Amino acid sequence: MQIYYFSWVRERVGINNENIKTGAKTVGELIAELSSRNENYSFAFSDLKQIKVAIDHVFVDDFNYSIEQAKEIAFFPPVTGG
Amino acid sequence: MQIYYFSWVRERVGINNENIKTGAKTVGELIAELSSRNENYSFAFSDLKQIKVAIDHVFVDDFNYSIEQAKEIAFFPPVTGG
Amino acid sequence: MLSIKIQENDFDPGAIFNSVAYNRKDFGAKVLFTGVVKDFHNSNTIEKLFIEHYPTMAEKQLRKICENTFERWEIMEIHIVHRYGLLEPGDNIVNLVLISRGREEALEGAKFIMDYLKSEAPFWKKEYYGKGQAWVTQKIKDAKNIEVWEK
Amino acid sequence: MLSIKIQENDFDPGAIFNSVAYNRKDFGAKVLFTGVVKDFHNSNTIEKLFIEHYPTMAEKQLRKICENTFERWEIMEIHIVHRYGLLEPGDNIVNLVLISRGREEALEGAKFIMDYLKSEAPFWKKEYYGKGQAWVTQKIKDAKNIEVWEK
Repeated sequence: MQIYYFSWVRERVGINNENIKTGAKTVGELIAELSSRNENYSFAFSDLKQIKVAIDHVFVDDFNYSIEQAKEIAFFPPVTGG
Repeated sequence: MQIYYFSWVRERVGINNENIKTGAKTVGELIAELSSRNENYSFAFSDLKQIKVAIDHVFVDDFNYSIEQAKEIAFFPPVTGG
Repeated sequence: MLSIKIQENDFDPGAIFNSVAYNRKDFGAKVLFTGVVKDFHNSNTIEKLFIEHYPTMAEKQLRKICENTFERWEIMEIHIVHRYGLLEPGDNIVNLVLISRGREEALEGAKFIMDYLKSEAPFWKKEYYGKGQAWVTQKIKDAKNIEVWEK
Repeated sequence: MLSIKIQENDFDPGAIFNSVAYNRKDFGAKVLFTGVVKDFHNSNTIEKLFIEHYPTMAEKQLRKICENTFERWEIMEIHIVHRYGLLEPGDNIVNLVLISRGREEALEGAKFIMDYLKSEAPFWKKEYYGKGQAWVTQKIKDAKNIEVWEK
């Protein structure tokens, strides 16, 4: 499973993307697993109201959403383009 | 007093503009006076719902509006520019 | 800044757009609306479009509409060109450029100006078909648009 | 017709506008919105603006937004360019051109696309000041704009 980070989530985590193997079944479980790794990850995910999630390029609003079919998951703050 | 006609009002009246002397005191009286001249004018002013009036380049909604200070009065249908 | 031109000659929408606020860096949004002669209207094929106007009043009305726009939104510049005379399908009729800090002011302002122009600026269109010709009648919708703004 | 470009290079808004629908005569309204880097924001002087994006998803989201626009209004063409990378005040960020028969569809469509782009297209801005830097935070108003359209 490929994980992407953007904007300040990327800066806090310290990497653009990574390939991981996880037993997490939902978005929330994956975030908990990543947050437990170290301070960078826990800082990046410290305010979940500011975290947007996309699974295979589609926004997912619910942290209970299953990631079992996911190939690519992205974490980032609310968008500010345009 | 200078009178201007535009669009199909101009076509029906048959002239672009004319300088007149009138005893009419209101827009309505002026229209009545002009309409009584001949068929062209009466045809032009036959449907007053379709007639817009501007006195000195300002729209006037009320046919009772005084024309005693007016220098330039224009008659035309609802506008269709843009 | 306000610029209003009423002219018979054609204009270049893209060139006007690029020239507006060329040296400014204090705006975030720039909007262009261009009205163009359509090749048909109410299922009639249009060969020519004649635009008549009331010169002095047309300029005054456009100025008044723009002043109301400046009062209503934080818009920094408005540039209008409106043509008159005999045009053909594909020809430019009207050009409106606005700049503002945020996108909403410029987009709302453009709608406001075009709505008022359509119902308060003394221009009239006459369409020439293969056979016959007709003055364009004002759309009920165009009168309604103004009512919404007046509320 | 739909064209979406996400690129680092600059673009020429006026030239793009003029090239869209160059040979068509069946539209009456053509709208251009260009977003530009402002020289200050929240009273900070901006020296540089960095735009980051999520390439695959950005294109998919813009396409989805445009498809929804085509469903909602009778709009004939949409052309979008969005830049990423390091920009300066006065630089172009985003360019949107729409054509339609009437003026309302194109103006409403432009607002719709920009509102959704602002809240659903994965681009992020970081401002560089004389001292320091900060990621731009999403405006509450931008989230609210979407709610209005969803009703």
